[in-house]
Amino acid sequence: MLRLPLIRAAGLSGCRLGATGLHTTASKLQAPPEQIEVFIDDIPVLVDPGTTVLQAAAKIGVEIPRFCYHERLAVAGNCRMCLVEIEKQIKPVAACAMPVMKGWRVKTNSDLTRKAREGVMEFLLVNHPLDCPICDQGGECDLQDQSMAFGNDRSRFVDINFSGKRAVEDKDVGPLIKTVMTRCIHCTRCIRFASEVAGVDDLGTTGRGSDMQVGTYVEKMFLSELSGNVIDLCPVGALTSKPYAFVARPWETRRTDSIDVLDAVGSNIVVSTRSGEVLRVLPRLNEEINEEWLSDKSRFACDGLKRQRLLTPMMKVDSKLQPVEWEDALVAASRALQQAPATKIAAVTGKLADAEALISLKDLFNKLGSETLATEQPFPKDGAGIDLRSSYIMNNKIAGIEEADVVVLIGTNPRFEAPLVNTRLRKSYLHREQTIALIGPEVDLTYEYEHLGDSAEVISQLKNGTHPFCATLKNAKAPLIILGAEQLGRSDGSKILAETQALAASLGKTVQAPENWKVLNVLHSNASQVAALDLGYGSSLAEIKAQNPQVLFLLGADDADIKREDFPNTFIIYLGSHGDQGACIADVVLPGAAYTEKNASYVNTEGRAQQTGTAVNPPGMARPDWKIIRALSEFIGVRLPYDTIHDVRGRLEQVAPHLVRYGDIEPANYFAQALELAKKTGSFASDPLELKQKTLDEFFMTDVVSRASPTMAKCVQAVIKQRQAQL
Amino acid sequence: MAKFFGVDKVVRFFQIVRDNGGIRGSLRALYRRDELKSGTLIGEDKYGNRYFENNMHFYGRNRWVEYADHVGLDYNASQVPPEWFGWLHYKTDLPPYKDPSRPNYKWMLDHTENMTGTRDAYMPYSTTRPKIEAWKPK
Amino acid sequence: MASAVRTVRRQVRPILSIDQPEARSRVLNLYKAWYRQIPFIVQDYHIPKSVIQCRKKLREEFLKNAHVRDIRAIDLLVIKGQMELKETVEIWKQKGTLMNYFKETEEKKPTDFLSKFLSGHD
Amino acid sequence: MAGVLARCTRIPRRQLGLVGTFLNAQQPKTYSNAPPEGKKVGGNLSDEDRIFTNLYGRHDWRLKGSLQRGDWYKTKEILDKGADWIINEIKVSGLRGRGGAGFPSGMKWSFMNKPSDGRPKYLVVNADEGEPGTCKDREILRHDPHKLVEGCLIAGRAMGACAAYIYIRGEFYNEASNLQVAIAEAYQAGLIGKNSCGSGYDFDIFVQRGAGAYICGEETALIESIEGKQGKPRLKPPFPADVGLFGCPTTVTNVETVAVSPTICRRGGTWFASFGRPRNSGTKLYNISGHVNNPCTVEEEMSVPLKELIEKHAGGVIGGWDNLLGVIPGGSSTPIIPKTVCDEVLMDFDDLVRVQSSFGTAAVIVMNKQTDVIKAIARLISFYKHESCGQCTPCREGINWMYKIMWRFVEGNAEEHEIDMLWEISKQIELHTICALGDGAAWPVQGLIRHFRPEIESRIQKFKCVAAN
Repeated sequence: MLRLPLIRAAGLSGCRLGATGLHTTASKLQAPPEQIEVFIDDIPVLVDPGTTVLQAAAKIGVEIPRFCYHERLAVAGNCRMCLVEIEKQIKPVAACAMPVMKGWRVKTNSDLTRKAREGVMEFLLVNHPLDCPICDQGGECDLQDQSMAFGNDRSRFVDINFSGKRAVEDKDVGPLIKTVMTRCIHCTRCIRFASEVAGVDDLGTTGRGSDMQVGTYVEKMFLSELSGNVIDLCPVGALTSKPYAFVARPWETRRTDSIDVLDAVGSNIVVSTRSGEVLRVLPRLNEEINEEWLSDKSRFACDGLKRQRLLTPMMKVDSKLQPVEWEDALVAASRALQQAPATKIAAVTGKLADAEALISLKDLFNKLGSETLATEQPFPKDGAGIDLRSSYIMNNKIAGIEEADVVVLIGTNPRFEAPLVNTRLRKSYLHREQTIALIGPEVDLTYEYEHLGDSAEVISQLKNGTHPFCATLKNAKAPLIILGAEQLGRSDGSKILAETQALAASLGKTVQAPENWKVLNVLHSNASQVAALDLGYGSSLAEIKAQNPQVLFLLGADDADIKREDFPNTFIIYLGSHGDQGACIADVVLPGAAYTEKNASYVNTEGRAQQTGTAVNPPGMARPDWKIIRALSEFIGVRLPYDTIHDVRGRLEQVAPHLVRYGDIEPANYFAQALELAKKTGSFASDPLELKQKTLDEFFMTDVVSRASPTMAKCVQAVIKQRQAQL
Repeated sequence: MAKFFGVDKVVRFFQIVRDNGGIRGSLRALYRRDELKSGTLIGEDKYGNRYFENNMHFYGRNRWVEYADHVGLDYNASQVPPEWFGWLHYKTDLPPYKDPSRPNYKWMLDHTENMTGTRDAYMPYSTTRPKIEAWKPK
Repeated sequence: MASAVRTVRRQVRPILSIDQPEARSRVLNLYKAWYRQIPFIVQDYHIPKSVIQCRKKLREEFLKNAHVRDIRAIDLLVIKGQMELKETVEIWKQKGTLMNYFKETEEKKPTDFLSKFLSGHD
Repeated sequence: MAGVLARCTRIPRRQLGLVGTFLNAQQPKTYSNAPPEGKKVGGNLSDEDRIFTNLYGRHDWRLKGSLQRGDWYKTKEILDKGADWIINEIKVSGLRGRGGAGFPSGMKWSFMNKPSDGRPKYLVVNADEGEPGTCKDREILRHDPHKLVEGCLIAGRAMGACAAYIYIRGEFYNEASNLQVAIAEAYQAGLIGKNSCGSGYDFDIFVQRGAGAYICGEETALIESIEGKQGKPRLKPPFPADVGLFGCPTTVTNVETVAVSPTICRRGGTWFASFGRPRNSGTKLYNISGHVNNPCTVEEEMSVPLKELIEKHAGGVIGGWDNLLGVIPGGSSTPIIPKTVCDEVLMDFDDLVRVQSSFGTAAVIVMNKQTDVIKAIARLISFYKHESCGQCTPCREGINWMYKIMWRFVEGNAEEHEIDMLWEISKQIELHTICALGDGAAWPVQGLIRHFRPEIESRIQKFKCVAAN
């Protein structure tokens, strides 16, 4: 419903509606139309036809106040705060919705404009409670700010003495969002976000006139992987964060720019802290990655940073882990590593490991003579293996997804593995008629897709042209294949990769329009994976098991399903931030820092290196991971040659220079070579493609931080409860 | 006459010595309490403290307590239970057992002396949750 | 020439001593005063050090500044030493302060990686 | 609701955005700056000039009866003359939209008559007649549905529409079923559907019943409602002529406008233009209600004097003309006019604008001196408060506030300066909303304050006296 009229309108009646929905890429495809000149406060400005008054004003830095308008959502035009006067017109126009006409003289600060704003402000405050002192939005509230800037300084609302203000019952929309619906000013941003971006049509308005309410109509929780964004969107305190309720005021907190590592997207975040405690995580604008959204896990799992933490080194004494001093733990670990022969030591790295720790561990193991370093999620070794970067990153970039016209998802559920990649897909689906097909289990994505089957065989059929969907693919101008990294861990992983590479190569021939278009993209779900592969973590867990190591070093490896039974006589060293699977089976536990506690580099699924910031210090006796490995090396007697983070980065630069070019992507373009090297033989396994995260409750708990988070636990409960209620 | 020559003081001294159990008893009492007094036994509480009154002494010294024998030299003022405290400090002239108006409820706690300085001393502890909760290995 | 001398004199106005011998005698006087007072100090403060140990420390403290040649600097050190002596003899100090002469109270910050790591300093 | 659109005529053409540019180009030729020449006053419409010959339902409303009355006569020939001829005829007739805004219909239809871009075009007929006081479309729907059906076909042909949607008010159950029967008859007779009237033109008519929301009479809200969404007005631009029903070019017209078009085509535009003053030509259905002896709906010439209309057709005001207090001339959303104005005002678009009111849907609500006019207006505000869609702020919050103040005025429990405040609040609502409902709610209040301010003041004084004693 959302898709049809918009498309028609955007596609066929010029860019009037289209301009509202897409702005990053829409202009690229259309020929640049002639610009028209308008005057904002007598300053001439040249804009494309179809530009709204508000956008034109923003071009010269004139900010028009708004509540309902949001540049990433459809225009609603219902708050009327953006009314501006146009010369020679009696009626003020809504700047957010009105496209400019040639020669218009817009007055953003005339008497009429100011009067209109003041009137709207007054009307909004008539039924808005004046409970700012107990409102969580206080200090970051659009209504407060704009009331100060544009409102009247006294109230005429004498009816407060007669009938009072409207009161609205609060809604229970789940464990993440706290509602105080009396404060709602009905801007419908949340509704538009839910239906357009999140793809969950749960929110809407009920009632008319002054009885209008925003809600779900039936008692229902607003459960989505992106629901937290409505908190940021809400211009008032109607929707606030439930875990953050009454915790802090914005001016008390310290903000640190950082990177999210709970999925492989690498969303940019701001970590709010106060007195050594992470209070909340907010998204930070980055057009190329997360725009301004953030997934719920990344946003709300931050309370997991305060639970289940490893605060002291621990050692197994009398088959029980006991807190010990650093020296004791390091001595024990080093003794074990010294005594074991080089062929009998192995390391596994988890999904939250940073590049500095990865390089330190690799250097340490190499110095000890071992090369058995594995990632949790295996990557096939056959063919080009990890040598060619193009076979394991999202070559076409996240923003590039928007330009594709046909997308084939292979064995992935982007909605939960990378919610912010999924928003791109949904965006293009809505606004650019993107066709999406899926191979793998049938999951609930936020758009319609063609399900091609759940067997890996389909890839070959597509390649050979025997599948009905090939007709669509053949006509595609900008086809895209997104391969879930999870499938590469299957026994036929190398076959899947090789076939996908072949399919991508055959499709690549048909691509004409976009330059540097890359068909093959791999979507990772582990934040450390690309960095680890870049640094040469080429082994796999199966190999390690076969090797039967004497010492096993786990660098935060909690999700690989490593069991004590598999390593009965192995000395296990665990280095990580949380007590989880890994720490349970360890002989020595070394407490590391979580991602908010260290300045560390991560590489996202596009191959883009970014760094986290130290928002708080590591708690207790915990230390940044690379330092622990560096100290351990000294105890072993093979001192690693770096003392500071800069030294480590210098070493990173030697190994892989792109890892320290923060924010940039180093393109990889060895598809042909990868295809050549790929093993042509082998066959697909008979079992269908399977996914770890298929439903929302599986999404909420995927790593140590989110597993330790009480909020995430509540979310899982809520999803299960809702599901049972619907059955 | 005897008073004039101070003989009564001598008599009283011997009386006091006798009341305190002879020379040996008096020396022990003197060692323990640094004074030697005798008076009427007004009562004894359940902890073994005995309360005396001798109005020959001036107001303020005419009521006193002899702490229970088992505490030895470790006596202190907080060993006096509140009901006797009142009598000892002239808040009332009625000893507890003669005072019908004293509250006596089931829920009232037994008197404990001040434990400061001992192992049982009250130590305040933080009731706030730690900011960071540590993992406890199973 | 005379004017030059005058300017020099204006620049380095003496604090106490005019020339090297005078400064030296002041230092020796201070040393002697301390030396004589040490038995009483040891007794008054009840410090766990013998008179001999204290005299050794005294000598050590004086020799710490043996390299100072500037008269004004010597004078200032002498003044400070006298103040110290006065305070000590009058028992304006406490025992612990006096014992500071025998022990450094502040710990050196670690400099190498491993000790920094173990002590938790960055 | 559509009556509220009256304001469209009062704002500059440029305001209409895209449409405005067309208007500017064509306006001078048609009527804009022409001084009213010709007739100075209308009235005394003769029976042979009546278009709605079964207004009172005395005859058969079905196909057979309507054929006898001349409907569907040579419709094929009209269709065969083509879209341009029809539009020209309508332009010549000077027909202005009967829904209240009074936009020239010929021009509106001609916006649609442009080369197709592949999208189908739709005609939407606004039969959501919910304005208090207005009951003209109802008579057409139940007593002359074939006029409407035929009108749809002709208007649709003029615009090149492939189908017409008739959005009929939910409360009009019988009207909807009569209309449905008429459409079924027309289909069976081959008058509409594939190859309508044998002209080779395919045309379908669908009836969509509303659910009783006044706001769904606003054209974009109506479109939303037909699409199955909440009936909330859309932002303009894009106008429905560009992006309307299901994203396709759409024209929304009133029932009466559509229903008169076949007769205009048959009898000629000049015939229609001969009625009424220039720029206000034609005949019109007037609804007279309130304190009159004989409330009625009547077809009469445009520009008929209000007094004549009331005296002749409605049997006069109860208690005589001198007992008249005021008249709301065009449905509830138009400002009230006092008796002095009523004495000589003509019932047409221009003359009512002259007296700071509006022609609206020509639903005349008469109030005699026994009326509590403050309470009457407060009741109207209650209606608007209830019917506000709640989408945009000034309307949602403002009307609710006005409602609270108005009902205190009814008691007199207010201060005199609040009258000015109410005036300002109504001004803050007016022109600041997405659709015209806000204006429609502001105008009655403005009319009340403009003409009956002493009444409110004395009420307040009286209340204070009572309170003081």
